[in-house]
Amino acid sequence: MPAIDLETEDGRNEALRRMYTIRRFDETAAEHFADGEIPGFVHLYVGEEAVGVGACAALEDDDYITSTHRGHGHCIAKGLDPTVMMAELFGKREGYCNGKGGSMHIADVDAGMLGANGIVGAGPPLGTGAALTIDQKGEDRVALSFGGDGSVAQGQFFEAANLASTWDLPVVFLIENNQYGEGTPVGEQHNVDNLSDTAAAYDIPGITVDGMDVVAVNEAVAEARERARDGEGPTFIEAETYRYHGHFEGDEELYRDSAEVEYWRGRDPIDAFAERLMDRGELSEEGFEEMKDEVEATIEEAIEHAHSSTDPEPEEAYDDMFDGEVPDITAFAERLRADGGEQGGEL
Amino acid sequence: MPAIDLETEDGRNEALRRMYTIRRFDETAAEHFADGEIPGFVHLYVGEEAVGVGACAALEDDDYITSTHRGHGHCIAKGLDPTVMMAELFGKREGYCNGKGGSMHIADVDAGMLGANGIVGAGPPLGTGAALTIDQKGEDRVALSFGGDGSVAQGQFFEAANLASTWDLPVVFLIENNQYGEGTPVGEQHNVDNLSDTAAAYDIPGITVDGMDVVAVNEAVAEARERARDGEGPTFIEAETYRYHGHFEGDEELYRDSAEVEYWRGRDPIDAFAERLMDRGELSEEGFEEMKDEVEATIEEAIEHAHSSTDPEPEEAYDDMFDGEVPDITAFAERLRADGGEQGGEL
Amino acid sequence: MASAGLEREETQTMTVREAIREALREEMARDEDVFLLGEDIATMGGVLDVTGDLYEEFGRDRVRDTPISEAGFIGAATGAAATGSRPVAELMFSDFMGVAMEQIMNQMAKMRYMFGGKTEMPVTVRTTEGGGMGAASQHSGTVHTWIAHFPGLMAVAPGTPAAAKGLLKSAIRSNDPVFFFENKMIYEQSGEVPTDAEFTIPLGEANVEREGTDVTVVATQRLVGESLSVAEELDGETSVEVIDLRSLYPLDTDTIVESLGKTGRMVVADESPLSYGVHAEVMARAVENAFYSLDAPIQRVGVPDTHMPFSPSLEGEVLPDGEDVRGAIDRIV
Amino acid sequence: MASAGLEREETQTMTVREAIREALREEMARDEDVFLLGEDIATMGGVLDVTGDLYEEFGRDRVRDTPISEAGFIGAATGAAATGSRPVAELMFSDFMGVAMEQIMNQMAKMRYMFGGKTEMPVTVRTTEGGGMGAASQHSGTVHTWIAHFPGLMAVAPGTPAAAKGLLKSAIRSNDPVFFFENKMIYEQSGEVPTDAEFTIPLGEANVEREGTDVTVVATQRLVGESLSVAEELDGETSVEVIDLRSLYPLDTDTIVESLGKTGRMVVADESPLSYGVHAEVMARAVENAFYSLDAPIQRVGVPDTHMPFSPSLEGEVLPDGEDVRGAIDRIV
Ligand SMILES: Cc1ncc(C[n+]2csc(CCOP(=O)(O)OP(=O)(O)O)c2C)c(N)n1
Ligand SMILES: Cc1ncc(C[n+]2csc(CCOP(=O)(O)OP(=O)(O)O)c2C)c(N)n1
Ligand SMILES: [Mg+2]
Ligand SMILES: [Mg+2]
Repeated sequence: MPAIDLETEDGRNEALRRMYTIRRFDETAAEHFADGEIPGFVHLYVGEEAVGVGACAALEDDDYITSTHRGHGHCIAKGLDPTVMMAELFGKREGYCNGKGGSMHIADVDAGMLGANGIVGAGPPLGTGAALTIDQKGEDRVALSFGGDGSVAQGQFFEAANLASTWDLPVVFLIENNQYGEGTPVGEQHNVDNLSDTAAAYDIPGITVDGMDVVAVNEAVAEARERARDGEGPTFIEAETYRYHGHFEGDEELYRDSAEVEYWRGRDPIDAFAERLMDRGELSEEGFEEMKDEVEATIEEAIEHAHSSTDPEPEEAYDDMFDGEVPDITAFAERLRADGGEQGGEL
Repeated sequence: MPAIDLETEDGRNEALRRMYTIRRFDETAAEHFADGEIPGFVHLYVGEEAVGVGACAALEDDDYITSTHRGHGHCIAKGLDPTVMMAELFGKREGYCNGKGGSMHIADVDAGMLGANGIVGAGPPLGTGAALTIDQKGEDRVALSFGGDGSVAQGQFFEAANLASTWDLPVVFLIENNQYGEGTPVGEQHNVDNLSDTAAAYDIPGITVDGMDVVAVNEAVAEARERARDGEGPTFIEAETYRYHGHFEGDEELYRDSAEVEYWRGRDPIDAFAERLMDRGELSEEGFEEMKDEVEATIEEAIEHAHSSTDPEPEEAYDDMFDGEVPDITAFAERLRADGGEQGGEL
Repeated sequence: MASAGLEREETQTMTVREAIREALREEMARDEDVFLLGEDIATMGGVLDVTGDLYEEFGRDRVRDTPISEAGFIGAATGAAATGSRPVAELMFSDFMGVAMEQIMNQMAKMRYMFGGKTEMPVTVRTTEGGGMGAASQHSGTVHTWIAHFPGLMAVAPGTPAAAKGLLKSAIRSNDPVFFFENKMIYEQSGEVPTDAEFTIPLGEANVEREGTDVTVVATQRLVGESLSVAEELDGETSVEVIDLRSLYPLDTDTIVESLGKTGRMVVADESPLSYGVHAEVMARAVENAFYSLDAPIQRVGVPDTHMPFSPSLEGEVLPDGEDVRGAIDRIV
Repeated sequence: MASAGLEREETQTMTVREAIREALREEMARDEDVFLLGEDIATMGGVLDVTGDLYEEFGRDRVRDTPISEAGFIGAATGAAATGSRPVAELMFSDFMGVAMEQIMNQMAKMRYMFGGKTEMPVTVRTTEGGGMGAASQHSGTVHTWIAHFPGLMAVAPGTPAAAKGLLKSAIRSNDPVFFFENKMIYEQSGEVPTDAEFTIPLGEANVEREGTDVTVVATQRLVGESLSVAEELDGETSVEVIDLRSLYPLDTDTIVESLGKTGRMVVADESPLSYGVHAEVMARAVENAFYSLDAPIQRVGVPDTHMPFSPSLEGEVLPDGEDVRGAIDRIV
């Protein structure tokens, strides 16, 4: 059973809710980043919601995903809890990674979410590895790896896709072509017309879909999932989309003009889908407002929770390096904390 | 002017001679390897001569090539001296690398030969780099990178080809599909029917030619060279060929049967080309015998020279690490050579 | 069941190569989640013949030939380990590590920590190191210091068949990523190896292979055997304690310090390039923890910051051996 | 023209970022073969704004934005260097080095040697290191020990604006591959920098930034400034000599030994993970060359073998700083 069945009215409403949750989660994160409450870098998914939600809706609950530096949307789409995510963004012990990961490394392995990833192109080998476990154990599930248009220029993406296609592993490669890798337009990173043309290098299906249309993405992924499960190997899906914000918060966006941004905003995936549901009589104006209020409450709660969460104790920095305690780390930590009296080099 | 003009009778005879020189160079190297005179590994080009010669004939003298672990054929095709090559195989100071490189690292940068290479897939980034120099300086030359079928599975090949095609750099990628990467058939390394199908990933021309036909290879490379020079970017050429020997000398060849080897030997590139020249009346039986004798003499001379060459002095091991002397290396070398009297840690 | 208990156990004489293959065989038989992947490890049995007949025994799903894609298959091993498998990857030569380094450094080594401890990473990477075969600069490197230095990875580099077997089994059973470095010149070296399928050697324990009182030689891999020969030669003249370091990370500071307490003098012999090599860390641990025991400057034996040259006359010059160990002992005893 | 001559030269106050950009600008103006390539260094001026306006000044052929392909463009830089160009590649974060490691270790570092000296390799790789920004484990690493350890590569890691400018110019002019490590927390740190376009600092020379007689602090990058502050604080109480190591390879043993001759005590402060880090080699050189000068165990300050955690409370714990340097001094003085 797909995580969210877009063939049902409830499913379609739930998809809309998820998209809107992503939107508000990220817009809110941007505010608190600007306020200095969120450390490090944040890369927002605003504008791309239809891709993550369309894709994850087609997966089943025990399928795996790998993600990217722009991972909040994938997390929420996969069903992770915005409250626990926000705590992680704030660097709190109550976050998914106990504050060790932050925005770029949110993970919930038990929920099949193998981590946001700060390295462009690193997800596909991991997704291929998850698919290898599935293949080894004869499990009935699949893996899906998200990647950006920029990631298609990474050799490790190529190696993973070649391996997966040669071994017919149950994995789907979903490329979010948001037109830029940081400030570099996709045309300056690749020579192909469509990134899905690169699928020919693995002799796997390669398709390009409208990434602003949650249904289109969903259908493509559902079909690819079917192929994967049937032992026919991977599919390369390119979803054309756009990020409304800069590459990261603080980006001056010198590389694009506002007309382009406006054009894409005019194709907003949430507005478009809400309209569609309204046209079909599956959603009323009031229903949408109510949904928005509920989402708002969820996000507010997440922020409140983040504020009331605790900072990790400094000593926790030494945990989680290995399965057990390693004497080297313990010794170094102790020595660094030793006061002036201690000499080291004891007889 | 191409290094060897296959449109002329002289050129065709020279191409035959080069192919036969490669054949005899490598067969002779095999014997001396078996005798224990050549250290390390040797990977022979026997059977693949038409590829190297057809390709390098189409290049001009100041074009660059990068090579592979199976590099002897590329060297001879590019015009390197078999005598100096053999001295290198024997680890002698008179060799191309003064004995530091051996079979896998023969190089002659001044002759445009940027090195045999022990790393599968490492040549294309270097060839792309040479093409970048050409582009930066506005020079009228090109680079050609040889690679094996196995190298197409390397991410660095992909990255280089994507970079070269995006920047329209003057480089040609020539893949020698000899059906195996070590003991693994090409079908277990890739999912595509023809390796040249992968060219679609860069939107560059990809063609498959008969690698046992020196003229076919030559024409393909000549055309690709033209494109490269005209600023139209790289071409991917797959040449279908076969190695008669094992992957390296000593390989038990458990992965293939003799019928397959016999089939390919029946398509021998040297025999076929000699026959063609004879049919055209450009070569007589006697002429071919004479050519063979001359080649034989060259190779014998190479062996004699290798035998009479000198082993490098041990201290030479410390040279050539950097442009100048580095005190760290000098100090370590001195200390290791210091006799018992010396203490180190002097006051 | 550490090797200290050796004398009480049933043993069999075998080579390092056989010991490694045996460890793989036993762990694959013991645990279905263990599988092997790498280049030419199945039909060919590995270029240096380590996996041998395991493909015939366990079949294609458990012994997988990969395309020549180290980033791809080591990355896949990482992803597989995070999802419940226990892969053992063979990286044909450690010189090829660069191809896979991104997955090693940023995924395999970091996932557990970045995720707040919420994943296991039970992956083993076996790889070959070292000069001595005339294989030239790109097939003769000793890169284990890189792995030993990088947080989140364990590194072992055994010098004897028993250590090879016991450590590889521990590596495979470990829930952490462990790199298992095989020196290619000792595959044929033989010794007594416990046959008990439950024999393992804990990661992070060095072993005193020979006791002595005048000088400590801390050695790794091929240099363990060479140092033992030197100790033999010097018997009666100088009493040499020889330690097989075995684990590079975690590093067994205690055994080193204890030995220095007896001898006060130390030689560190490892095939890494000298600058920033394994030697330096062993020295640092000694200085930090046994400074007042030191009677003479610690000496190191390794490659003097060159690559491995091809010609035997050159390779012999830079490749450390027993003679170099002996020279180093002579300088301080 | 070493920085020793600083006082005689015209200087200008500038930040480390400006000093680096100035060095690039001057060398590009001086030599047509010099060009820059990397991700988002042109239109965006670099994610950390180092290349800034150089694209506007020199145009697309001299300042090239690449696809996100570190193996591809660092490999291309290697091939370009072997054929007569003088590329300066920007690797956005040193954490991404793994992607390009094969080309670095087997091509860039080895070509000259394998070819018997018959090629030059005038390539510079600039990259950013270090924690302190909350950028978490994959964007905060300090990996310079890897490069310093690997034969055939030079590694520099300046701690001041003047060192940044002088060393980068030397790196670009060098016919050897040089890695230039920029700590991201000191881009805004300012100081006096010679304006003479011929000002350079030789690779392989450390610099005594402050003289002292009780203890030597050998520091790198951000920790140079922090150590100078500590020295200032302790003024009158303990006389601290502070050395900016600057070059990791070649390593200036002489300056370290000379300082130890005066002080007999040493702290090594570098942001590498401690095990097998830069510290250990500095200690090894001291033990090998100044053993009889040592009055106390050498202390090291670095990251205690963890990755960089995200949360500020955790990052602050493992990130070495002046307080840690002071603690180390206290332990031995
Ligand atoms: C291997 C690697 N190189 C460079 C970077 C720096 N970087 C982070 S995001 C990014 C752009 C990625 O573009 P794309 O894949 O299209 O994803 P998007 O940001 O557009 O979602 C770059 C270059 C990185 N994180 N990893
Ligand atoms: C990166 C890397 N991985 C593995 C190897 C080991 N290796 C050497 S040659 C070879 C097979 C290469 O196959 P192919 O590219 O088809 O060339 P061929 O030997 O058939 O000419 C392998 C796997 C290597 N040298 N480099
Ligand atoms: Mg993008
Ligand atoms: Mg092949």
